[in-house]
Parts: sequence; structure tokens; C-alpha cells
Amino acid sequence: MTEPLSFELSRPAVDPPRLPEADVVGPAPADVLPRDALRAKAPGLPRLSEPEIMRHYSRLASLNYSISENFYPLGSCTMKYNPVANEAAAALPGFADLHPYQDESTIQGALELMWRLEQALCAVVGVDRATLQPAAGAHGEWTALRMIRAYQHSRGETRTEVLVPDSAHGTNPASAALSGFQVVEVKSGGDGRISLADLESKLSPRTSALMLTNPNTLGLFEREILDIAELVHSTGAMLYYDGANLNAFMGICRPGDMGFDAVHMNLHKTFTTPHGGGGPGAGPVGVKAELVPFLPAPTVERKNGELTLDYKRPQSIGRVRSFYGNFGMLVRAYTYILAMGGDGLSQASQDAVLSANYLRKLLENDLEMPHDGPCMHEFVASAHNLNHDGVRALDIAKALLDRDFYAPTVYFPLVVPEAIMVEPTETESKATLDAFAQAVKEIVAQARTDPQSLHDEPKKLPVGRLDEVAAARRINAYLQGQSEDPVLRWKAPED
Amino acid sequence: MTEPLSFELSRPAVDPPRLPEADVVGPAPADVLPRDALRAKAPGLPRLSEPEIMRHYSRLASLNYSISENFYPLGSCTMKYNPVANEAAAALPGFADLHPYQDESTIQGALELMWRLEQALCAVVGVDRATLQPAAGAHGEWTALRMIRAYQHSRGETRTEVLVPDSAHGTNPASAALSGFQVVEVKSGGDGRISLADLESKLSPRTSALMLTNPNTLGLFEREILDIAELVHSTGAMLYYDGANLNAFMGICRPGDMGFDAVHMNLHKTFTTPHGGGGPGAGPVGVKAELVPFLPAPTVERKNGELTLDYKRPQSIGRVRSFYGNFGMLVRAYTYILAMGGDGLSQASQDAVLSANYLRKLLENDLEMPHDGPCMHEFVASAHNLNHDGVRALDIAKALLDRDFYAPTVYFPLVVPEAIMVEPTETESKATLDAFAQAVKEIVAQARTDPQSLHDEPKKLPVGRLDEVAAARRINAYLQGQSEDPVLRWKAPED
Amino acid sequence: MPYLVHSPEDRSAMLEAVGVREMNDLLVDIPQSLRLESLRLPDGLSEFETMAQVAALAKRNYVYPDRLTFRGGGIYRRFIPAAVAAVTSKPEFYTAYTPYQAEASQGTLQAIYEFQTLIAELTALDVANASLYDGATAVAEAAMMAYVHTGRDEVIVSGYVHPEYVQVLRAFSEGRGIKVRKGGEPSRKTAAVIFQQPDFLGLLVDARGLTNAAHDAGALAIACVDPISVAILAPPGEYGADIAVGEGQQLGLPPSLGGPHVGFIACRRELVRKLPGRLVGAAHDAAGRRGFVLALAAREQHIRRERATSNICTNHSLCALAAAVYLTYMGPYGLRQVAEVSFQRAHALAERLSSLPGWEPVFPERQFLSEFPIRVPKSSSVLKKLSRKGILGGLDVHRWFRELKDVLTFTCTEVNDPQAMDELLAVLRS
Amino acid sequence: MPYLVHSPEDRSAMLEAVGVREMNDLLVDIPQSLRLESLRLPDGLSEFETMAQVAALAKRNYVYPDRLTFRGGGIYRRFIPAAVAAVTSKPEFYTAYTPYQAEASQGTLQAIYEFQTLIAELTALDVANASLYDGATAVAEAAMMAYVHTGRDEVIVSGYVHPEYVQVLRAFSEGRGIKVRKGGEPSRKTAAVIFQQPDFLGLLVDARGLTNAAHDAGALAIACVDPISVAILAPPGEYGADIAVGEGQQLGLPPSLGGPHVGFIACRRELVRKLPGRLVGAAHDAAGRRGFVLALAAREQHIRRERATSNICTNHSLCALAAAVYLTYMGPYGLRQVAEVSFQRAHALAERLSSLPGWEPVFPERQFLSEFPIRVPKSSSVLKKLSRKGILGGLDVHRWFRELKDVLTFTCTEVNDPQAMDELLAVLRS
Ligand SMILES: Cc1ncc(COP(=O)(O)O)c(C=O)c1O
Ligand SMILES: Cc1ncc(COP(=O)(O)O)c(C=O)c1O
Repeated sequence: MTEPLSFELSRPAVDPPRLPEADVVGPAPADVLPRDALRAKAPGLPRLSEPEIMRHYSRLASLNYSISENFYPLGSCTMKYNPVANEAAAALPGFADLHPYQDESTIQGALELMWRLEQALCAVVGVDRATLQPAAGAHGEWTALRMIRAYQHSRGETRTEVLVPDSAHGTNPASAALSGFQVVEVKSGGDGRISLADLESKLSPRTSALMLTNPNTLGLFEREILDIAELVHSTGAMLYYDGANLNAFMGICRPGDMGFDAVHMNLHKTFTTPHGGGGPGAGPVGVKAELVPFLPAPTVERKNGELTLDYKRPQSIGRVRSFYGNFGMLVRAYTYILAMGGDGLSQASQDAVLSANYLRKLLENDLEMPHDGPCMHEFVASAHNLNHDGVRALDIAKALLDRDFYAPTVYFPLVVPEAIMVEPTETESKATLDAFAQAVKEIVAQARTDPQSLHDEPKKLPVGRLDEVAAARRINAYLQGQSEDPVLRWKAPED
Repeated sequence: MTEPLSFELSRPAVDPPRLPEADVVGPAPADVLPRDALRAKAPGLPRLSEPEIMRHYSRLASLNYSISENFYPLGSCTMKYNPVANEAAAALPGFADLHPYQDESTIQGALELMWRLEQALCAVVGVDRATLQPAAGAHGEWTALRMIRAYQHSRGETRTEVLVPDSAHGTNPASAALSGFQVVEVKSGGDGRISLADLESKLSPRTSALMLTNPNTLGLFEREILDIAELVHSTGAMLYYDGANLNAFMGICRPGDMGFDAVHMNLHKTFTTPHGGGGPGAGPVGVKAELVPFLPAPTVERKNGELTLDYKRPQSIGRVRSFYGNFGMLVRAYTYILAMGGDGLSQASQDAVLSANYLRKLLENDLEMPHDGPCMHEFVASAHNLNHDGVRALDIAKALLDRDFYAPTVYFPLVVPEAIMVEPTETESKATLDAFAQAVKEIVAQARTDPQSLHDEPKKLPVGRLDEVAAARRINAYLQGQSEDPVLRWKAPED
Repeated sequence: MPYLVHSPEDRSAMLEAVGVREMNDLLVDIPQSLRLESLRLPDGLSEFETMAQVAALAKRNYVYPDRLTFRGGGIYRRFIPAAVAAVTSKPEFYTAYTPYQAEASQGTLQAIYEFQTLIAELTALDVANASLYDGATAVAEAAMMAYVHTGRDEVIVSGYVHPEYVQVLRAFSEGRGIKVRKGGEPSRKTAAVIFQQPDFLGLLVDARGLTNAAHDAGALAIACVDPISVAILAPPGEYGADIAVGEGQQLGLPPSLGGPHVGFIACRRELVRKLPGRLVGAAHDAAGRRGFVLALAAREQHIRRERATSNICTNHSLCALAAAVYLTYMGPYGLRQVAEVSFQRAHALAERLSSLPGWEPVFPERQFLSEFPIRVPKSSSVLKKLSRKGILGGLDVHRWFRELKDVLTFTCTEVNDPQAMDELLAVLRS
Repeated sequence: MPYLVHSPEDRSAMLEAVGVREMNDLLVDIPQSLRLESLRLPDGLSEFETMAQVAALAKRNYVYPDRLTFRGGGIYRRFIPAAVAAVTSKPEFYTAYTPYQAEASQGTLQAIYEFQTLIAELTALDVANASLYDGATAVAEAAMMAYVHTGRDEVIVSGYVHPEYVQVLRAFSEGRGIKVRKGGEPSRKTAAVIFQQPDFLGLLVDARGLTNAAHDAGALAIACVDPISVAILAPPGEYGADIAVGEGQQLGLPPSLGGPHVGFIACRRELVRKLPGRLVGAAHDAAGRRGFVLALAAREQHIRRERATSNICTNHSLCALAAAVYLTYMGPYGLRQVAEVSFQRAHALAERLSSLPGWEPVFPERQFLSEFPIRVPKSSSVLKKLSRKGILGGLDVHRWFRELKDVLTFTCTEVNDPQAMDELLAVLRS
């Protein structure tokens, strides 16, 4: 069952909702505003009754897979259980109804929460201070690079290059470019880890920073991280940690101790704030002492008991977002940390690693494992071994959907052909992992016996594989003015 | 996809949830309680982690049809949209966290709400006072009969019979019997309405009351209601209104004006409190002046501005439920009434009647319509015309499930063979009614061309038709001690 | 208007299709003399104004913090996991009807089946039903079962059973012509002996003895139990009671001024056919898949009509679902910890309160779990004093029991932290 | 431990299956020198204690009632239909990830597609994206688009644009080496003219004039608009602006101390390839069924990497969903009524405030909608006085604009009923 668009369900004469009346004597807009300041054509919003609207969105919801109902082994995304208590906490009127421009004296509780969260995050990653402003991981990467750049400027250095491993997530090079850096790619070695030789050859006085995630996107811990740090620092460059993989080692080790100078964290991965179908998240950035002066303003400071927002930060890179970040997400993450505690977070990472290795073991004879284990919290397999049957990673992904599982991340990282990146997280039971492995085994068997049939999956979902190529062609036609169908939005037939 | 039972997912050593510790010095139960007062064997509750529990219930939820996603034309049940605002209102801490034994001075807002709701309900049905204590319609029926009996006792009368039409809902005779009355059935005439002749013949000095719903369960308005009332009252008996069908005429007419002495209302039908998969509901009973002294205690009274609970009611039938009824449901119903207002409620009933007649019209050539229209808020069709194809009302019902519609009520009322009782309510759009009619037409066509295939439906649901007969046999075997499988509960294999 | 879907165009199109000119043509069966102009109710409000008015009413109630609530009497403040509301607020559950169409209602049916099993496990009896309205009507329904089963028309209420439950029992019994006796020895006329464990005052009764006495007289033993207490205390099944009933509010439901909550009832195999209300059982489809269905419907009003075991139709499914989620969250050890923490705190509190001048335990020889009676100098002034400090003190039971003048029952659960007790005592000492 | 699923048995079974003796065997790649004993964090708490601590923090904040909140500055109290949270709290929406697997994500994809259409309709532009973080970053992203599109490296910020938006714009621009000029005439060096309508003070700007001036210089016109205001005011598309951006908080999201909310961006057809972030488009399957997919991904970081139009990955989908529900609930007439009620009340309030001794309008010659600046005798004491009575008075804009000493901007929406205004004035007069 698919669902029509709200615009298609709309009917011209449906009553608008009951709303308050003005109940004051005052002019209407048309009385006082110049004609040409007024809107000419009413916006084409749908007109529906509340019961129709609620059913519409209820049906849309039922078309989604989600952690609430499905195993979601999406590598690099840490799709773990989102505690319902977090949602209750964020909904408290004492948080949800606060105006950002209230006097500080009236939001001491909120500032205290931000203060404690910053402390906790610093303790987990081993840094001195953190900013909670960035709205997501990529935003945090860029914020960190801005700080590194400002720091180097302050020391009269102009470093123009940022090194990024070939296995890095796309946001890394993009964030570097956005901050005005040249991106220099560092190669991975045969063992899936960064090649020290290549790194050394790319390092230079121009190098501002090396962006690294550890374990890397192959789920492998960079064994030589201390040598890497030494190398990088010896050239006066800084080391940046992409925290997307932090779930691998909370309580086991810390980026700060590894030598990282700046670290972003994805609260919507490691700290269970929900992904929301694509956000909102939160990407706080923690930094070592030398970068603290450059943190975005305001920071939260404790001055004799009172908490205040400190805007007077002469060396700050300024603001990276309005107000104080995604506060509602900070509440959720803090609630989670309180409930888990240091003991819980440590066990969570250990379970995440154990589950990944267990699942990897179950699948090692069915899919190619390009690198030796043990892995950390995720692993990357390859469907390369099935190519001669004409079966690709994408086919495995779609076949899994028909078996009530969401698909792993596929074709990332780019360094592995036909990559299938699996991250089970600590909140999936052994029974679920066993069932998933069983499903993969069946699909691989099917690939051997009847590869063609895999190309027709998924069959059980509201729609089959969608023709993105045809869609792209139609979009191009529109963008080139050869068609009036925008494809990227609904348009009323009569328009 | 079906879902295992929580007991089947359970694993022996899963950690119990973190809970507060006592943090006091005090004895443990075993220290002070006699051995034989202690539990010998721990209860076999499942042991699961929160993520597993939440996924379990999320998956169970996805196995349900509900108004939120499906048209639910269940005759006599008034499955209308449940406003989300009602839920928000009932969840307000100022209501949800009140202890029933708080001092009256601390619950004035709650008492005010009950007072206003009583007033509003009285205005809708045309009576003098009402009790909010009954938990559901059947409970209200029984409460009303207790009052009628007490009233008649107080006048030295002993009336032992209650008249109930053959088309009445099963709770009517059951409630009468529970209150110690003999049940005397009154026949419906050919026009589907109560036969005055038969009524007259059954009325006697023994008659305590006639239980009637109007429109009756066939969706037909009892045209001769005034004569019926006259007849009943002339024998000194009372007239009871089963309010399940109140949605037919709010603002159009009132049971009180028709001559009914007592009226129950199903807040979970007419006033949009959710059905909850089978409750909780609320079944307030409104009464005319002469029955007021017999209302259950306590009632809410206004004494110089202050609201109080009045327990000193010498003639009261006593208590029918602990505390003050399903307060949370009263909050929802009051919220609904505020939002709708008199104008909204009147329009609601008119739309309900219009929709029923419209749908009836769409189907009149496909199903048998045993009685002439117009109908009120619902109508009863019959699949009798398909019997020669070996197709029964049940088959139509199951086939509708495969088309994403819940089924109408079938085989009720008993006076219509192969009854299909359809109540669309005012909150279903014309488009939905058209789609439903289309589905029925297709099914009827299928019944003509391929009746056998209908017996195999539903095919698209998590389970096909379940063998209730075999289940009943297994239950009997258990109850007769011939088997140790209770069927009515899960039992651990090893037990 | 809110919650209405038809546009004026829709309405006229539908009227036309039906073949009438106006709405009134569809209301011809209603005598003119009955027709109303309109309802004597104000016009509707916007959602914003509606919620503002309702919220204003809520604000006019005083909410005692859970940790400072020491009053029980059948309704208790306990920790409610967020998981409970997260499940019961799913529209697929709360906007479904009684699961008449099994194939499209497996979610509700399986949840009820799990609830039935959980209650059977808690009470250590064979079978439990899908739910009843509340603890009071559950007691009454159990008495009706005994009346029908034994053919005897007297029930004995033994000891301090919740007074409101007894009132409801009387109302039910009156209809059926059953005599309700307070105390006394069961005889050949006795259908059932009904007791509450722990009783209304929180004190333990000799459930085993009462059960045996009932059985010796050929009567049934009906135990009304606190569902948390049986994590510690012997459950009805262990001492041979025939029917167990109780109030399920403590299993994940907020007090909500007394409702909606959930009554539960469980019984021995021999009595199952007499059970009131819905029962869900396991069944299979043609493909052998297990599913769940409404079972033994022949007991019920929609089939048996005036000969039904009860008139109950709509029951309290959603509250039963809440209880199922709560019990599944707790598991056997969590539930036991909740009961033990309450026990230890209550005993600590009892000791501290007894040390206050003029405060003395009532029935000191009897044991209790998490609620206990204590005699105080002047109950009304004690409670006022506490209330002024935002503390909901013990329940004054004198209003129901003449002999218990100035007796308050205090209760403690896992929400009453030791600091809360300190605050309580500080106020009392002041 | 909370939220962990493995039992000790599970763990040992899994270790055995992997073929190692203990957990440490899986952590061999981590240098010993880096291994921690434990985290310097307290142990975890029960949910009950966790929520008690969090609630205690919430209680330490003062919540001004919505009706007594007259402060805006980019975040506004408005009526939020219960329908919004009822939809966004559905786990199927909030626990899903970015819809990479289209067939299993149609709910999210279609909702985003509807959001894109709604924003395009509101702004009267061709195409809108799936969402951005907030209004501030939306302004910055728009400037980046102009920079890339025109190849020019200067943007002009015209008039009173939200100061925090400008700060964020500066931070973004610095990285790219873009000069941000306050005011002045656009020239051949100008990539874009950025203005806010209504501006930060609530006053209307000559959007048409600014747009034409920009175009005359070959620059783009970027309009930052209030999404409610366009129900009354000419939308960017009607006066020819090239890019429209804004903050969507007013579309069904609570203030929440400033986030999470949602930034929106829409543009003319010619600029679509430069859009940052996600775009959803319609596509069809082999059976001809329509579905929705992520489109034009070649603009994005995961494909284009350092040459992407932006680095944004996770955006604000769930907030976009809230906005979609809000706009669908309102429809064109509901939205207009919200805007008009706010307009009329704000004008009534402005008049009443101007009548106060020493209070005078700033820029009296300029029009406003629902927010306006007014000069008061002494802003700090005015605000203190109001706050003491639980009223959140206007925003003191002097902290950003030296020239606006003692100027407060007051705002009015449908939640500020006339009685609330009376209370406001009563306090001010007292
Ligand atoms: C390795 C890695 N780095 C960075 C990011 C970007 O984080 P966000 O999507 O929160 O911007 C992600 C998330 O997709 C990631 O997996
Ligand atoms: C006609 C009629 N009467 C009475 C009832 C009983 O109401 P309740 O289920 O609330 O006890 C119903 C509801 O099923 C009904 O349809």
C-alpha cells in the first residue's frame, strides 16, 4: 500500500482549523501595508481535516523501517536503541518552553545541564573543554578546523593543507574544503590502516591537520596511532578526531590520550539521541587546552556558583550556529549518560565490539572479509566474491529488506569494492544477530543458485526498486528547461 | 511476520532493570515474616532488556489495524477519530498525578471538570443529573437498572421483569439479569422496529423497565417512540436508553424529550475517548429528577462556590466502582466537548447520518438491504444474497481485511441473517467511503465468479483464518483435565 | 469544525447521491415535536483555547510530589518506566477496538494473552482473564462466580477489606439477592470467604487459615491481593485459594484520581467456565502459524445474553497492556526489588513514626509490608500540618471504621527516598 | 545495565564463537599504554533517579507562560497543534536514519518531499531542499551558493539582519575567503545582497528594491524570511529573489532554548545544482508505482567529497516533518489567520505601548507585522519589573546595536490574548 501526497488528498473547500480570533481593534494588513508588499497568490498548501492528516502521517510512518521495529546494521551510523526516557526528559516544559533570550538567572538549570554534559563528554574523550554549538558531525568537523586554523594563525603560521585518508567519510574532505583548505589524500595500506610511509610523504610545513577516525571506517583500530600522532605533531600540524566511531571504545581508551587535539562527537550516534530520519543531531567538539581560547562563543562558565554564558572571548572563531546548539538533543544525551554512568558506557562499547566480532565470525565464510580481525565496533565485508554471479552489494542490501532487516551501509568506504559495512551496536541481541546472519547466508545461497531473482528484490515492500536513473534524467530535463515537471516537488496539475 | 511471545524471547540471566536501593536500615522480609507467608516459587515473568521489550511491543503494534491507519466501520461501536489533544489533556500532571484520597480542597479543578462534564452530558441527552462512576456502557446499564429498581422499591412496588427487544445488544439482557430481573424479549416488526402490539402484550404490572436503544441496532429510528414511552409509563414502568447509538442525533433530538427516564452514554463511542483495544471506556448514566436520589454516591455538588463530593445520599444505590469512575476518560471527553461545542456536536451527528446513508446508497445493489431507509448513523445489510454461492458475511469481512479495511460488525443484530452492520462515523472522508464501497463491490463480484477464493482470505495478514474450533476443543480438553496445555496462557515447556 | 472531514461540497455531493435535497430529508423518522433547534452548549473553541481552559483546570489541583506522598489506601505512587507510556500511546494499540477480527488484531490479542499469562504467574493460579474494570468490581465478579458455582447465596467478607470494594460488592450482590456478611465463620450456606492480603490497613492476614476454613465449609476462598506484594508473599495459588482478584494500578498506571486502572481475576482450572469477561487463547491457521483469538465466548453476553457469566463487554485492555509492559520491564527480580525496597522503607518509617510522642502502632502484633496503621494524637491537625508543607500524609481510616479513631495508614514505596522521610519527620517534630 | 541486551551467558557464548577467551583478546590492537581502567564518571542510575535528577534541573529554570511572552528575536511562542508531536513522536519516524534504502524509507522520503513542496509554495520559488540546521546556517549556505554561482567573493548584508545569523555568516565566509560587507551599494564584485524580511527589529524592508539593485549589479538576491509572514507579505518568488532562506521554528516547534529547529532554503531552477544538503525526488518502480528517492546526490559530500556544495550530511529531517504537519494542519487560510491575528494584536499593542509616558516608536515611518521596536525610558528596569510579575518583556537589542539604546522589540502572536496585554500594561503603568 502506498499513500497519496497530502496535496493529492486536499479538497478546495475543507474548513480551515479553528484558531483564536484577534479580539482587538486593530488594522488588517491590507489597510496599512502597500499593495506591492502584499502576497498576490495564496500558497498552495493542502486543505485537509485533522483526522485525514493524522491518518496520512500514520500511514507514512508505517512505510518506514526503523530501529523501533527493525535491526538497522547501518555501518558508521551507530543505530542503537533510543531510550524513551530521553524523549520524556527533552519534553519537560522546564526545557522545551525556554526562550533562548531569557535572562541567565532564569535558565540556571539548563546551563547546569550544558555544563555537566560538557564535563562528561570531556571525560569520555579526554580533552579539556568542549563546545556544544555544532548541530551535527560535519558541522563539528568544520568548527574544529576553523579553530585549528585560528590557532595556527595566532601563531603566525599559514598552513593550507588538510590530510584526509582515502577511507574517510565524505564530510571530512568537504569540511576541510569549506574551511578553505586544500585536501590531500592519504592512502590506506594493505592492512586497511593508514600507510605511515604515505602519511610521511604527504606531511609538510603546509599541513594544518590530519583528520582521522579511529577505529577507521573499516572498523580497524589504527595500531600505530601513537606514531601517527608523533609524526603529525612533529611537523607542527594538529590531529583531528572524527568521533563517528567513538562507540568503539568508551571507557577503553580516549582520543585525547592518543594525541588528538580536537574531537567531534555525534550525540546522535554514540549518545542515543534519535536520528529522526536524518536529524536533528548534535556534534559537540572537544579540544585540548591550546585550542580552548578559540572555542565558539558563548561558552558556559561557572562563576562563584552562578553559571553564565561567556561572550567575551577575543580569540573565538565566533558563532557557528544561532543560540546554543541543539539544546533538546543535549538534554537527551545528558539523560542517557546519567543512566548509563561510566560503568554502563564502558560495557556498552565492549558489547558493541563483541557483537561486531561475533557477527563477522558468523559471516566470514559467506562474504569476503578483505581485512583480518579482530574488528572494533563494526566491520566491512565485500560482495566481491559474488560478482561473477552478477550479484552486487546492492542486491544483498535489497534482499535483506525483504527479510525485515534494514541494510548495512554499502559502497562505503570507497577503498573496498562492493563494500558491505555492518555495525550491529550493543543494543541488538544475540538472537537478532543470529537471525541476520542466517538471512545473509540464505541470500548468498540464493545468489549462487538463482542470482537473477535477487535483482527483483525487494518484493514485499510498498514499492520495488525505484529507477533513480530515469528520475535523474527527468530532473535534468527540468533543470535545463526542457520540461516543466520539477520532479523535486509536487506541482498542481492545473498549474 | 508474527512475533514470538515475550516469554519465548526471555533469557535466564538477563540483568534486571536498575532500580532504587532501599538506602535505609530495616529488616528484609525474610527476617521478620513467617516462612509460610513467603512466596515459595518466583513468578515466571519474562527477563528481557528494555530495547528488546520496546521492539517486541512495537512489532505487536504493527500487527493491529486501528482507526489511526484504517477505516474501521464496526457497526454499533462508533469508531471515530480520537483527537490527539484529548490524550495531551489527560496526561497533564495536574490530572494524572492526583491521588483519589486527596482533600477536596486540593482537587477543585478536577471536581469542576466533572461538574461541567455532567452538565454538558445532561444537556446533550436531556436529563437532570448524571453519575460518572460507571466504567463502561454495560456497567452503566446495570447501574441504571439498580436505580430504577431502588426507585420502584421506594414506592413499595416490586417489579420483576425487564423488557428487551430481540435486536438489543447482549449487554442489555445480561445487565438486566445481573440486577435480578427476568428478561422478557420484545419482537421487532417487519419494518425492523419494535412491534407495539408485541410490546403491549408483554407489558404488565410486573414490568420494571423497557431497555431501548434509538436508533435501534438496525440503525432505524423508532418512529413511534412517543407512543412507546406513553405505553410503558402508563403501566408505571420506566424507559431506559442504551446510549450506544447517541452519535446519531446529538443536537437533533434528545432521549430525555422522548420520555426516557435513564440514559447511559458511552464516552468511548460518542465522545471520542479511545477504545484501547477493548477499553478503558466510561459509561455515565443520566437520569430524570425522580431517579436523582438514587444516584451512586458520591455525587459532585456545588456549595457556595466550593465543589464537594456528597456521600450523604440516604437513598443512593451505593457505589458501583471504586473512587469516582475512569477520571482520565472524563478528562478526554470533556476536552472533546469543549472543542466541538454545541455547534460541532450537532454537525457531527448530521455528518454521521449523511455518511451512513451515502454508503448505504453505494452498496444497495450489491448487498441485501433488509429494511427501507433512510437510516440514521449506521445501517445493517445482509450477505444473504450471496449464500447460494456459499459466501457468508464472515467471508466478506475477511476479504475486506485483505483490502486494508477493518470489517463491519457481522452476525449482529441477531434478527438479521448474515448481518453486516456498517457505521462509518462522521470522521471518515467521502473518498474513504467510496474506496470502501468499491472494495465491497469487488468482493461481491468475486463471490459470484470465484466464491472459493474468498474462503482463503485474508491472505495478506500476519496470520490467515485461525481455527477457533480446534482451539475450543483443546481448551475443553484442558478444562476436563485431559490435557495439560491451558491454551489460554503460555506455559514454560519444562513446567 | 474540529475533527469533521466533510467540506460543504462533499456534503451536497453526498446528499445528491443519496437522492435527497437536504439533511432534514434523512431525519424524517424523527417526530417533529422532538426536533431541537440546537444544543444548550457554548460553541466550540480552537484547540489552543480548549487546551488553555483544560490546563487552567489542571492548575487548580494541587499535585503532591510522588516522593512526598505517603498515602495509599489502594492507589499508590510508584516508579513508572517511560517504556509503559511509550507503548500504550501507540495509536495502533489505543485506537483499536476489542479484537473481533483476529487476523487484523494480533497485536492486541497477543498482548492480552501475555497479560493473562503474567497474572496467572503472579497469582500462581491456572488461568486469568483479559481484565476487569477495577479491583472493586473484580471482587464483586469473583463473588458472583462463587454464587453460581456453589449455588449458595451468602458471601463472607473477612477482616479489613477495602471499604469501597465492599460497597461495590454489596451493590452487585443486592441485585442477585446475595447476602454479604462481615466476618464470622463460613457455613454450609457460604458461597465464598473473601479476604484481602495485605488488608486495607496494610496488615497481613492468615490467608492460609482463611482458605482452609472456607474449604472446610465447602466454600470458595477469594483472595484480593496486591500484585506487587506477591513478589514477596505466598500467592493465592500457593495456599490453595480458588480465585485471586486485585487492582492493577501499581503495575505502571498513574493515580489519575482513581482511574482508569485495571482489575484482574485468576482462578483454578475448574472455575474457568465461570470467569467473567474476555479470554484470549492460542489458535493456528491453515499454514500452521500460531495466532491468538477470543476464546470461550459462549460465557459472554453477546452469545449467552441473560445467561452470561457477566455483562462486561468493554473492559480495560489498554491498562492491561500497561501492566504487561510494566511486569515485563521489571521481570521477577525487578518486581521483587520494588517490593523489598518498599518493605524496608516502610518498616524504617514505622519505627521512626512510633518514636514520636503520642504515636503508637495499631495491632503491633501483626506484620505488614509497605503500608501500616498508626494511631496519632489528632489525625486532622497532623494531616493539615503536613499538607501545608506539601506532604500528603497517611490516610485517615476513621471515616470508614469507627473503631479506628485517629488512625492513619502510611505507605512507602521506592519513590519515597530516605530524605523524603526525613522531611516528613522534621515537619511532624516541628 | 540500562539499554544493554547481552546476558553474561550471551557474552561468553559469543566470545567462544569468536574463538577468544576474553574481551581483551578483541582489543589487542589498542596499545596497552592507552588502555583505561575506567571512565572518570559516576556509575549509572536507575531510570527513576535519572529522571528525578533531570527534572530537578528543569525545575531550576523559570518558564514564562506563552501568553505572557512578548519576546521574539527569531524564536516565538505560537500555538502548536497536538497533531505535530503526535506525528514526530512516532518511532517509525524518529528512530529511522537518513533514507538511504528508499524502498524501506518511503515514509520519511514522502514526508520530506511534501516539506520541500510546502516550502517552495510558501516562498513561491521553484525548489526547496530537505532542510538545514537553522536560519543562521541557511543564510550562510545561501551565501556560499552565490559565491560559487557568481564567482564573486563579497556579500552585502543589508539592514537589520539577525545579528547571530550575520555572525555565523562571517564564520562560514572567513573559511572561504568571502568578504561580508554591512550595507552599501552592490557592485560588480558583489555575489549577493542578503536582507531579512521583516528585519530583525520586525520592520519591513523594500525587498523588491533590494532585489532589483542586486540584479542590476549582476548579484543574487537572498531573502531571509519569516515563514509565517509570507502568508501576508509578498514571498521572495513574487519579487524575484533568487534564494529564500529562513528559520522554521515557528512552524510547530517549541522554543527549547533555541534548538533543535529547522533551516529552510529554496531557490530558482537555475540554482538547484548549487543547493546544499539532501533533495528528495519522485521516481517509479518497474511496476510503475510512484515512490521517492534521494536525488541529485552528485552535489553532496558522500559523492563529491571536497568539491561538494556543502559538507552537510545529517540535517534536520524530524523538524522538517514537524513543519510539514504544522503547515498541513493550518492550510492556506489557517496560516493566514495566524499571521493576521498576530498582526492585529501587535499593532494594538504598539499603539497602547506608545501611549505610555516616555515610550516612543523607533522608525515610526516603517511598517511592521507582529514584532516592533520601541524606545523606553530605561530598558533594564522595565524588563526587571515585568519579569518580577512573570512577564517576559521585549528584547533589548542594544546588546547588538549601539545606536539602539533602550530599544526593546515586542512581539505578539495568537497566544498573547488581549487579557495578557492588559496585564502587561497594568504592570508597566504600576
Ligand atoms: C565516519 C563519519 N564521519 C562523519 C559523519 C558526519 O556526521 P553527521 O552526519 O552528523 O554530520 C558521519 C555520519 O554519517 C560518519 O559516519
Ligand atoms: C448497542 C450497545 N449497547 C451496549 C454496549 C455495551 O457498551 P460497553 O462495551 O461500553 O460496555 C455496546 C457496545 O459494544 C453497544 O454497541
